[in-house]
Amino acid sequence: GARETRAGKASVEGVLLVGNGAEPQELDPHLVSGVPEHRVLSALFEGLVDLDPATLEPIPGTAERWTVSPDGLVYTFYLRDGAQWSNGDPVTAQDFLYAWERILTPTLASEYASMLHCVANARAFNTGEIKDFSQVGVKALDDSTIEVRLEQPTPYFLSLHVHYTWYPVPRKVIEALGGMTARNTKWTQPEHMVSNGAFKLAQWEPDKVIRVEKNPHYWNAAAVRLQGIAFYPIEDAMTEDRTFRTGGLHLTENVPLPKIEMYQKEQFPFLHIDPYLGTYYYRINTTEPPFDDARVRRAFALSLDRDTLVAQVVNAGRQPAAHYVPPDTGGYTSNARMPYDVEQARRLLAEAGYPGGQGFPKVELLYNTSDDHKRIAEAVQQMWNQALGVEVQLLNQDWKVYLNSMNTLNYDIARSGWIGDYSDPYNFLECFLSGNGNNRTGYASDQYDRLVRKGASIMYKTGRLATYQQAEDILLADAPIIPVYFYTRPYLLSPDVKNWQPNHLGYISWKTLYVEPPPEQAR
Amino acid sequence: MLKYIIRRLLGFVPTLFVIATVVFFLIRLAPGGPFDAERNVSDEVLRNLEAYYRLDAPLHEQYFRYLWDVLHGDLGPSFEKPSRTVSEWIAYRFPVSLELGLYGLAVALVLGLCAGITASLRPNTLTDHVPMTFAMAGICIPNFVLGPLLVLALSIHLGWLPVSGWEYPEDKILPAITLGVPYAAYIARLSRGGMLEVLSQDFIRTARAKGLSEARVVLRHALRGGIQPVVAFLGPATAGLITGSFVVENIFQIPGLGSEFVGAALHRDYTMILGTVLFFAALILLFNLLVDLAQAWLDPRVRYE
Amino acid sequence: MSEARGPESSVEPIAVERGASLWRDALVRLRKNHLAAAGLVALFALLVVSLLTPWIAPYGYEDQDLALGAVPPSGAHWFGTDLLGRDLFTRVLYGGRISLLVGFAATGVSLCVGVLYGACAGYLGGRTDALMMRFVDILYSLPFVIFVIILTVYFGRNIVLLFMAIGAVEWLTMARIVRGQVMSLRQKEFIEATTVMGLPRHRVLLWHLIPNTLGPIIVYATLTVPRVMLMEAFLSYLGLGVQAPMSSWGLLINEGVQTMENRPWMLIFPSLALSITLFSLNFLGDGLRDALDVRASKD
Amino acid sequence: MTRPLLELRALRVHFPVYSGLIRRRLAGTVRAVDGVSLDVAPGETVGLVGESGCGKSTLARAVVRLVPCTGGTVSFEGREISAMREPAFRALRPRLQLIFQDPYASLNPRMTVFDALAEPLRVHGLADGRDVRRRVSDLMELVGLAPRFMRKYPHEFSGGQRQRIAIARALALEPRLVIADEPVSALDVSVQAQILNLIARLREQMGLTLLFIAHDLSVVHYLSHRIAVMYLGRLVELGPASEVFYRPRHPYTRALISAIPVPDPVKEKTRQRVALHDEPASALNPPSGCAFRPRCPWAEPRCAEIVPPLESCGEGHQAACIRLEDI
Amino acid sequence: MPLLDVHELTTHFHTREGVVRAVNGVSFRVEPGETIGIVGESGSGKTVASLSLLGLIPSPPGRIEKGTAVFDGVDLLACGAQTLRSIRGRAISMIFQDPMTALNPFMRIGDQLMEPLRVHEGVSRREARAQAAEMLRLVGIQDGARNLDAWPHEFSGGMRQRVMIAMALITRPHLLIADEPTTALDVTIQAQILELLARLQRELGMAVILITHDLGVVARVCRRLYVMYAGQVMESASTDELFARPQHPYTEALLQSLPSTHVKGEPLHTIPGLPPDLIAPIAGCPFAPRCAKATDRCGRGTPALQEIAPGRATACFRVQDGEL
Ligand SMILES: Nc1ncnc2c1ncn2[C@@H]1O[C@H](COP(=O)(O)OP(=O)(O)OP(=O)(O)O)[C@@H](O)[C@H]1O
Ligand SMILES: Nc1ncnc2c1ncn2[C@@H]1O[C@H](COP(=O)(O)OP(=O)(O)OP(=O)(O)O)[C@@H](O)[C@H]1O
Ligand SMILES: [Mg+2]
Ligand SMILES: [Mg+2]
Repeated sequence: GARETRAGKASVEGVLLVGNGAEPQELDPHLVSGVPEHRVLSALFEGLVDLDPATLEPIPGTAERWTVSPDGLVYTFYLRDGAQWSNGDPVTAQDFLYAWERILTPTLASEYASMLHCVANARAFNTGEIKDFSQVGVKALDDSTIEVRLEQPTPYFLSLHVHYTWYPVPRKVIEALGGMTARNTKWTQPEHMVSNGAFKLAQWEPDKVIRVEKNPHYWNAAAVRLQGIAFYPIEDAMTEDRTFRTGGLHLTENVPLPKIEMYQKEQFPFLHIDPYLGTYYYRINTTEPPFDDARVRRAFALSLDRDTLVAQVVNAGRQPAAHYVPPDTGGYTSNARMPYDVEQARRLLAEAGYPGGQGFPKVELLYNTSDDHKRIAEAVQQMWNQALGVEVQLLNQDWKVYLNSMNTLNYDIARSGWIGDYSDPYNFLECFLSGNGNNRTGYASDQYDRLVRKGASIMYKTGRLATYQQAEDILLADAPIIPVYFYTRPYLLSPDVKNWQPNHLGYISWKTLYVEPPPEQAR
Repeated sequence: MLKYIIRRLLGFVPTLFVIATVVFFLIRLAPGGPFDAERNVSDEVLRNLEAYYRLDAPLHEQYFRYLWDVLHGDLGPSFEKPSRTVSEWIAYRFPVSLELGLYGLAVALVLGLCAGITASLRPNTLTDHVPMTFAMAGICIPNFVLGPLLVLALSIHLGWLPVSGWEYPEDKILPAITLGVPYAAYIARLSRGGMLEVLSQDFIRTARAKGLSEARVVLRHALRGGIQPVVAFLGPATAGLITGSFVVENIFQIPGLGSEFVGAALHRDYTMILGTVLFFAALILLFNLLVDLAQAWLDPRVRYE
Repeated sequence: MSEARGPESSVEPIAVERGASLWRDALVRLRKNHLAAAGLVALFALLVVSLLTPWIAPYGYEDQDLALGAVPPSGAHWFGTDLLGRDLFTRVLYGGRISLLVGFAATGVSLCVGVLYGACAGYLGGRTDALMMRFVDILYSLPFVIFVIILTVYFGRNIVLLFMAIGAVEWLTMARIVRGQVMSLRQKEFIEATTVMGLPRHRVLLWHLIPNTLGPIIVYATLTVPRVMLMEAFLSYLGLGVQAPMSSWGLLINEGVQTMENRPWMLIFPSLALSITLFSLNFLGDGLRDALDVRASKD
Repeated sequence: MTRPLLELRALRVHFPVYSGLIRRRLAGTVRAVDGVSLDVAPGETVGLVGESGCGKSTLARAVVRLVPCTGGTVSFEGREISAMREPAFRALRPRLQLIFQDPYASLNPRMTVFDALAEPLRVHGLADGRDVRRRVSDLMELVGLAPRFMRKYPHEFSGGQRQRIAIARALALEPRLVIADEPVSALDVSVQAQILNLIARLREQMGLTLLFIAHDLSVVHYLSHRIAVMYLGRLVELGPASEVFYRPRHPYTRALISAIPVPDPVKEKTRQRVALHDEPASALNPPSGCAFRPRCPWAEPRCAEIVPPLESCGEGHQAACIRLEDI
Repeated sequence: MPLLDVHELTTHFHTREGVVRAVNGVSFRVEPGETIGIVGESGSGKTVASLSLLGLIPSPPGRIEKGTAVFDGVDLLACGAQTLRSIRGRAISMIFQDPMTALNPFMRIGDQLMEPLRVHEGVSRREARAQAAEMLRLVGIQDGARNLDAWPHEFSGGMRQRVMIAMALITRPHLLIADEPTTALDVTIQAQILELLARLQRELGMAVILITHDLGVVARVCRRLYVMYAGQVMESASTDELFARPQHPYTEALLQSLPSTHVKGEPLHTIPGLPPDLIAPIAGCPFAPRCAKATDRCGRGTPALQEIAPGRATACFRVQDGEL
């Protein structure tokens, strides 16, 4: 005799109610950079290749099949016949080329265009070094065949296609509403938006709801069982949690930390915690003394009691991170470890000239405003103080100031994190190449750079991963970062949702999901 | 009076100009630009973005261009959320905030005035202490606590009202209460004080001597003088109420303008900051003008010529 | 003829201090108001406790016991502990120092500036008033968040800055309220009488206008204190205000809200502390208001 | 003759009256004071009487610059004060005091009598320290208030007591000119007698000059050297006190004198009064010509045409009526 | 049967300095249609006594300690608030002494005037307005329509006082308590007002309690007089009697103080000394310290008001004993 909830009603109608975190900045795949956008866009669009949500293996998407050249540099995609836009127009090779040209065009200034830089000459075109798009390694062999030439072998190339940067965009609509490089256009409004995915945009009321409904023109529409999805942009995790509990949602984006613990204790059946491809770590500014000394950095890294920290402060099923790249990233798990070893840490600090922390300058630990970051930092502060005898001060800054501090290397130690875009160690290791924009530590190691670059160019998995192992060894030894824990993805899921297949990318295959009201509610 | 109003309205222009100028330069002092992101944006992209939004021009040129655009009614594009222009965003969100704000205002006025007036009638008795205790509780419990508490009690345990959203009429009850109660508490306290002041005046004795009922004495004779502090408070309060509250919008997931104020500032969305600030400023000016008029209307001795 | 009750004899010497009988009388009356006296005592106690916190707090405010975690109130931890196993009683004590300091100092700033400014504007009237009020409007409109961020970045973090930031916005409404009151007072004959007596304007302002607007001023000031305390939590969010692991009531309440379902004590105790302060303040404020309202005095 | 202490020349004070709240329209002008010229010599007491609402208080307030003059000039001690700037004028203020018509409204409700009286003394440096207290109690006794009331607030006094406080406050500054707006009308006769004696004494001792507004003509007559009679913003008669009192010339003055109630029930019942038409005037729509015309038993058509000027009708005696000869 | 019979009315203010005995056992009677006068020292409790009747004493600190005031069979001092409200403004109206502060500054003259009519008699707005304008005309304020829309601060003192009078009279009460109704009026208007009161008395049988300092007015309109001093009635007599043969030394002194009885220039006769302190307990005759004829005895007991001749009472030992 449960009350009829909104989710209950939606289950009957075959509509999924999803909490989606922040409000998407945009629904233009080329102008966005966040996760909430990804969820909506992955319902609306479909790339050439899709991923099996369970195994994360590439499966055919808009492309029916593809071939790879033996050197792993040339991919040829064959679009399927029935692929259509939501207005009934066929999806052609030109649509893809148009989309890729658009995202790489410098004047559009797409912030995420670098996802395409694995394509030959894409980077050069994107930075304006070459002006002619035909020099970029993509071409339409005919209306339904696309050839992509890569800069170097990229084993994870196929898995990139589930990322929105690779989606096709409706050329005609965009051209009609401002042209290829106009940023502020109306083409993503429901009345104009045309998409090629399993769903089409029905309603977009910012900060209220985004509704998508089943796209009858989708090539596999028959297999799509959801009638629609409503994405609720509920930024506040507490609110989202409460909404779920009163039957307002089928799926939440997050679970507030204090709640996780409570639910775990209660064995709340709807709580799910999946591994997630991401690492929470502290960056160290390696350009200023005393942290220009690797021994000091290592001392800090070694004296962090991750197990206690994770167990007592962050829990939520998270894994203490004794290394940087999350376990099982594209089949890679680091062998190197950053142990908890106070003895050695003290020794290292003494070697560096600060026995027992004496003479060690005050250190500022920077974090951006968040209760979780604060709590972790408070615990860490205490640990370092007790283990090394150094005085650590906490400093929180608003997000943009914090970013600015990191970019200008105006900090000592700062909390940070990285969420993988695709399941390959390169995506993580790349960050600390010298001069990389995401490095932000001033760390520069020729050897590391060489190893990472070399690994990226090796086609064969074993060789590549072995090279990455060496690189991560160096990274951990030099310790420009201190890994803290590996993220998990906690969420609440209604039992009405069927065919749910979790994965560590957080990739949700909307087209295979369906909702079903509990038996007593189904009429 | 009409002349006075017109003069005041004309006075908005220089005031808004000053505000626009101050804010334009002020926001650029804040570190971090609109396009700084967790994932580093390459220098080339950044250059292109700045070129696209004309941020590469010298500052004074940007400033004059901005003013020029504003004079033409164009508040510019939003950097952060490019799907709409700043004006469109305001047009989208303001009606929501206005609606919520008006409900909140109604809650605040009804609860606040009732409590304040009741309390003032018998100072230092139970009829004073009870409403005032509630008022003080309303102040002690900030809305980021009140909101969740109300939700817990009314939505989760009793299941009467929805937890969040802004779609159905019942969605609007809790936010209105959460928004209104702290203001109600203020109004209660201020009106109690004001009423006490007036109730000790001689003309109240005259009113009583006419044999008027206590209600009439209070409502017709004392109220006008007694709510003067409330009215002065209401100007900025109303402007604040109808332009939304970050906290309440966040708790109840309401697409109002309040989160835009904070969000734009945190995202360094320059045009959005300027747009919302100018909009807010215009409202403040308007409501303060209304308050001044109301004060003149309430107290005939305060005249504007 | 009886001399006993001659008029001269009944003029007993009354100690008359300089001016301000109003305040002295108010004090006498205040002492007789039990609620107000209780409020005063409570505030005083809070003050003393705040001053002595480092000596009376059972633990250090940053002392963690990660293994212990958050436990409900017990003999060892009267208010329980927080998520990091820190003693909440201690933290409430230390938080009180910050909150009280911020609350009263910022209210003080807003009182001084707002009352004087509003009274001046209302009293001088005309063009001066219009200009002064436009300035207030401008300040009202400035984006507070940006303002605070800039303050933190360019002037570092210190408590003085915090007062400035809060005081800078809090006096505005006060000024408007006082101005409104003064504008209607200005027309009264007893203010005209001061003109006729040739009293200097500042004296009229300080001794005639402001004492007659004290009612709303006191009420609004007592309301400002808790508001400022909570605002401090928001400023800490932006990086101004106190830095962890130090805390304040506002921050503690904020933390408490997040876990209020399974760890209610983390919300209750800091809220209680804030409420006690506010109630005492309001009782005191009400008492003071009543004491200053010479007409409605009850003795 | 010495220079007058106070000179009013064609003083005019008009109040615009509006109607409507938003679209305010000028509904008319109240000519509260409409061209009054009057000299007050040092040491002289001039009594100002007139119908209620005829502009006496407004005139008084205009002299001390509480309302701006619409026209004409006011000079005090030979200086034109109506054109002075406020800071310059402030130095003169203590010498030019006004006792307000309503004592209660003119006292700060939150100031004790002591504070109210001590304040002007301190501000103008007339006393300090222990002296203040002595001066204040002297002042209070001067006006017949027991000094033990010092610590009381205005609302704790009766109407007459408040009036005395107001008087004491004005006298505290030892002014040269006091404009007293009905200072004794709220007092019982014995206190009134005290106050009148007091004023008379102060006049002697301090050379006080007085512009005395009152309704009680016997009081005015008793105290004043000259009497000025106002009607609807204008002077209608001006002359030596006894002249005006015993030989009034203007019809309004005659009516006024004849209407004085006599504190003798026997006489009171048998008195003859000048019967006025029941047609009080409105300052907003003054009648054409002589303002008193509608009520005047001697009015004739000619009166509607010209505004009669003040004309001499005896030694220092002037009246504004075109039928002075006839009646 | 008298319309109002006040017996031993005692009102005290409990202030921080002590108990102010503002009214101390005052008794008087008003017959229907009659005008009585209350005169006396300023501060002698006239206003407080009349306010006490209508329950308008500010309380705290004021408190009616004892006494009865029977109006039309109802004890005003003991009846409930509801009854009192139905009497106030309809059966008994009051004109307050301080017209400046007694009018509501936030309400238009007209609205204040019409209010008793609208509340007590449910008269329509139009009708009430017409009556209000008429009433204003009766008290000598022309231009009714405009003046009804005026604000109190736009009126002169006398005009406000007349508004107060109009407001009190508009419901045609049975009893009017007029506390210094004409102090701010010039004598021609005063005459007109007194005429108006007299007419209403004739037409409606209204009784009036006239509190005033103006002995001329008293002489003209009052049948009987009560003379108050220090919260007590010192003497009561018919007006003619009192003026002709004042018995109580205070009354005598009062009459001597009139300016009209003096030659211009000679100092007015005054009563020496200061009014008594109402806080200190009064042991003897309150007037004794200032009385030229006081003896030792006057300081010992408080003389009660005693009838010494028909319709004539006084509270002086020496008069009662026939010494004076
Ligand atoms: N609220 C009060 N608190 C204390 N004492 C008061 C209060 N009101 C009046 N009194 C005192 O009561 C006494 C009588 O006052 P009341 O106003 O009745 O005098 P009155 O006879 O009307 O005098 P007047 O003719 O001057 O108006 C005065 O001494 C006065 O000081
Ligand atoms: N602020 C004002 N606005 C409009 N009219 C005013 C104002 N002040 C006074 N008046 C008008 O001016 C006229 C003269 O008023 P004033 O107070 O000078 O009269 P008065 O002679 O003192 O009368 P009274 O003897 O009754 O006190 C009146 O008709 C009054 O209505
Ligand atoms: Mg006057
Ligand atoms: Mg009186």
